Amino acid sequence: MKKLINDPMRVVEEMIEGYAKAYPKHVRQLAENDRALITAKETRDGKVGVLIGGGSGHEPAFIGYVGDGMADGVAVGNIFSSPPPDPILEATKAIDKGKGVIYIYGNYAGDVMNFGMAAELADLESDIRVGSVLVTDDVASAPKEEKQKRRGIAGEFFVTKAAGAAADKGYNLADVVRVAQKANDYTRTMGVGLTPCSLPQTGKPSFELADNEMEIGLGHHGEPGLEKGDLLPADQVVERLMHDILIDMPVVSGEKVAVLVNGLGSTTNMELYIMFRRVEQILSDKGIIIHRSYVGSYSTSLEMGGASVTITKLDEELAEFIDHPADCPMYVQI
Amino acid sequence: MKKLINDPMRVVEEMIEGYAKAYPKHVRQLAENDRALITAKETRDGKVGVLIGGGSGHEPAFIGYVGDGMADGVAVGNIFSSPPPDPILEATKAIDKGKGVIYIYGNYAGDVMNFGMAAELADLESDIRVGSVLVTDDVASAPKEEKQKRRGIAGEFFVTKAAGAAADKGYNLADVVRVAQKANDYTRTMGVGLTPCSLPQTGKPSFELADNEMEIGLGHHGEPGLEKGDLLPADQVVERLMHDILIDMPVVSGEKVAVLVNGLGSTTNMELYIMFRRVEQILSDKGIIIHRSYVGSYSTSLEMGGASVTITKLDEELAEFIDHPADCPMYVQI
Amino acid sequence: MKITAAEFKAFLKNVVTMIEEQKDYLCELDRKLGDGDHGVTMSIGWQAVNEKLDGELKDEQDCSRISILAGRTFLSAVGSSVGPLYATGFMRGAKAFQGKLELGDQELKDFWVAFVDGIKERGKAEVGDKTMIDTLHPAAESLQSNFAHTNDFVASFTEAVKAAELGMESTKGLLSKRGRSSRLGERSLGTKDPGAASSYMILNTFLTTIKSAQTV
Amino acid sequence: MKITAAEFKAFLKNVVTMIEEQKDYLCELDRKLGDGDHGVTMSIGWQAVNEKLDGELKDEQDCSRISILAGRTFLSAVGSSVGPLYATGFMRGAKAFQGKLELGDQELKDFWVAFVDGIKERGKAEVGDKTMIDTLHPAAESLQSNFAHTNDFVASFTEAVKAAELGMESTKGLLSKRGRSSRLGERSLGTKDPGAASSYMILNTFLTTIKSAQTV
Ligand SMILES: Nc1ncnc2c1ncn2[C@@H]1O[C@H](COP(=O)(O)OP(=O)(O)O)[C@@H](O)[C@H]1O
Ligand SMILES: Nc1ncnc2c1ncn2[C@@H]1O[C@H](COP(=O)(O)OP(=O)(O)O)[C@@H](O)[C@H]1O
Ligand SMILES: [Mg+2]
Ligand SMILES: [Mg+2]
Ligand SMILES: [Mg+2]
Ligand SMILES: [Mg+2]
Repeated sequence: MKKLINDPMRVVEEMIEGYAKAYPKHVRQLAENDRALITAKETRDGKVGVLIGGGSGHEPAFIGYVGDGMADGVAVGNIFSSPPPDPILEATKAIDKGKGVIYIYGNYAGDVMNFGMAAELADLESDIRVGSVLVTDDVASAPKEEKQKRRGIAGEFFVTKAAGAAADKGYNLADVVRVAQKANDYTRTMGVGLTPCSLPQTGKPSFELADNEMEIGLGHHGEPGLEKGDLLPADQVVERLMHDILIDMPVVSGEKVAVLVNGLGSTTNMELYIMFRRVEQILSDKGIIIHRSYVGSYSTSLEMGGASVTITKLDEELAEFIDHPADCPMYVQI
Repeated sequence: MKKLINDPMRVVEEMIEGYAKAYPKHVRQLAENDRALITAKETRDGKVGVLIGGGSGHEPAFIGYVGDGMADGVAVGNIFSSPPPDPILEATKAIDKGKGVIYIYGNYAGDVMNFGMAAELADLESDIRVGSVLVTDDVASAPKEEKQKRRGIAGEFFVTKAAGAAADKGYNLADVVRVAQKANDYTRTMGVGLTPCSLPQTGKPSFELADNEMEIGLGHHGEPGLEKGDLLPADQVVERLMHDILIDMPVVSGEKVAVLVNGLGSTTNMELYIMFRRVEQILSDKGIIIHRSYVGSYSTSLEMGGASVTITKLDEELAEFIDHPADCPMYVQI
Repeated sequence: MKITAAEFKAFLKNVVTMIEEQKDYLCELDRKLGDGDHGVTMSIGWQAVNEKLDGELKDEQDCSRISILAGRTFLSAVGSSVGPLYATGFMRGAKAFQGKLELGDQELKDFWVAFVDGIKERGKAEVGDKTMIDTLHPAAESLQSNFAHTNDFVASFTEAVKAAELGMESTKGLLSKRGRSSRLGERSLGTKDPGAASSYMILNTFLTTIKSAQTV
Repeated sequence: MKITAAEFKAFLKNVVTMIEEQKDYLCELDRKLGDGDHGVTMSIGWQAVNEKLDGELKDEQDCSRISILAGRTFLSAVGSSVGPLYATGFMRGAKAFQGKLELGDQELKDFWVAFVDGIKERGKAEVGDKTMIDTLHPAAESLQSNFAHTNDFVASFTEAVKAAELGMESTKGLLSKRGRSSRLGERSLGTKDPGAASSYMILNTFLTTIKSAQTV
């Protein structure tokens, strides 16, 4: 696949450099480790640090979500690979204001090990308390009885939003962790894949689907999903995704939700708006209140074609955090 | 090409409906014409109305840029087709506060005729003064001597931004027009295409390029560009685009610019950041000051692969307008 | 010859059918020169006209009103470049029918001349710009001069369609100067302009419609 | 047998070369089961190790330090799942070399047993989960039991590599339970686990390295 890059082995370095140069008022690269970026603004003393990260290739996630009201730092891995402990650790030290740091990351074997090692090192070497919340929103990635095995995908946006707002409001580490965990527990995502992406280093498509096929439950890195089938009209696809979400996490009339219709890369906003239209119909038919909606490519898989729907159930506390302002290069909310 | 849509003949209707449902606090569809959207907030009496629009398929442009500090209304055409006069006229009537309305649109035969007819009707039928600024930022679309023939592409974002800010600050129609015209005169864009898009109704690729080819100067609707050639590394592509821009509009050391690196649809943010890296190097080498940068898919051509670089030269007035806050569903700036 | 409202509507209906058949071909031409939507746009527009014909215009006997409403409907459905152009054609042409109880040779000639003049005024393109004007202008010229000699609409229009065809074919050898493909330069050579093609098809459909009406 | 620092470094260099050759194949396996990057990740990691070998480790004679630094370098370069796993392997293995002036049969056996134990502890996968443990666990078992009888490292390691190969092949018939492919269910059947493959290749490269060192 054709890409506007230079050396395929240096895409992540060049991307981070370009990003940091584009938004110098928002972020800065750490001298200690160029795979760690932190907010360029001075954060308040005593504020709990919010650290996110994971493999790259999901832009604007995760680098795009460092800023006021969201994360204070991010560790950036190779494409679709967890970052090693070093940048996580350096970012942790840089954003700790004495009240500890929360790690928010997707539940993948690699991330669990690397963030886990970094958390140990932060404690041992620098006496920094670390709390961790693993995002497990992908309904398709394990049955309900094994929810703790589920992967984290687009729903991480809402978990970061909740934690970022709580930290911004001065909550302590335990409370920020509680809020982030609740946001995760109240969040479900289901995705559909249409066309593959390719790693810059291999140029090979990550999976194969026939011209008329889609894959329900496809992972955020091209991991095979629940089932392949004929490509259906958008409304029917949305009905299937919403069905699986609402079976897994019932929401009743009068309850509030936040909605994210997320594009995986090459899917157009036009398609996402068309999908949102059906999501909204389904929710209003059930009397469920959409408190806030987000439609766009918030967390991608390189140039993959497809989309996901995320529903986060909101209690009073989460609703307040979803409404909290944010100012990141790739996401601003007033 | 696979798309998440329902009826190909109803994509625009369903998109607008979905979009309006997703952002009810920001926009509302006009009862008089469902192809016209206006800001949901009450605009100030005496404020000059800012109206944008054009064919659809460029989302988040143009519908995404209705909101505080940007446009007050938008008329949405079929895919890659100017809207007819009706929705333009209805939006004009809805946003006029007695001080006239500015139309900002790309310089395409269709848009010129349809917006022109609407402007005449607004004057004749409703006694609304209309000023028009045609965006002509695409360097590749005509030689410098025939600048008035040039097409409008991603640079329209900056023209809208300047006009939106001026209107928000209470400028009168003549001044808003002057500012928008200046922003257009100070703006240049050059694009490169890698992979085609396809209209939902035909499914056919809009152009053909070999696996190793790119097309410099490709238009925003797949119109053939200046030349086809081998796909070059991102740095060299950027050098070529910047060369053409800066030859056409010299910028000297110490001058300020705003930069937009825009993705055409399926090009990843990773690639755009890598491109921005080289843009920044070229500008700093020349001593040119980047006042603000925007990197992302601001104006697309469905799922086309490729990108463009836009440079807007900023005098004091334009710099102030670029910094002006904005609150649109698809673009927020604090 | 005489034309009835039913026949005029039959002409419009035949355009609807013809455009559905030619849609892909017109898109194909526009993909080479422009943004690839000409067939889609024509189809959307004529389908809207078709609905009007089956609805509001079902019992309408005033060809002037039929032509105006067809133009307006087309325009509202498509916008685009061809919306204002064809709409202006039908709306200007309509004037030639106004207040006429019968539409004979003279009115039909006037209709098509006004049709072409309207499009020229609206688009300001010149012959040689590689647009529908390369089809329409020679057609109108031919129609006028032949009609001046013969006063026979069908014969003159038959010649006009031939001139239109030549004009349409001539666009292959022209460099684009107007519209989306104007920056193509050399690369625009060899391909027929989509609007030149669709306008020829419309003229030709009128010819076949009135001919078959005559033989009935 | 005895092993020198030069030979240990030769082994690491051979892994570098081998991984470059197997990169595409390992990606191919991972495309079927996971995210398609296993070959890329291994290549990035081992290229970084290669740079270390040519730089900081050029004159290093302490195999313990070499192994630790190789592990750390690999980890820092890749992160990923295999970063912590292989890094832990090399860092744990290094303990078997610590304070040893000569590396003989006993130390080499201890190295590989510690290597595998480290990976098991880090990843907490079980045999049958369709991971590199399906290669590494039977290899370590075989190595330990044969070595207990013979005290001959080369002979025992030769057997261990055979056991590793069987283990690797067995992953074809397993359902994924860990890592990215754990949700594949039935569809994971028939494809070898990429980590099981790469770990087999590393063991095998060690075997060929020491064998060729012996014959020199
Ligand atoms: N100014 C003009 N005058 C006459 N015809 C024009 C003019 N501009 C464009 N056209 C015609 O319109 C055709 C393109 O129509 P279409 O593809 O439907 O619109 P768009 O260019 O907006 O996509 C061209 O082939 C050309 O014949
Ligand atoms: N917990 C684990 N224990 C042992 N091996 C594991 C574990 N998780 C993953 N692996 C191994 O890692 C391999 C995948 O490596 P790689 O593709 O480089 O990382 P990632 O899964 O992060 O993309 C799998 O094939 C498997 O053998
Ligand atoms: Mg990976
Ligand atoms: Mg068009
Ligand atoms: Mg066209
Ligand atoms: Mg992998």
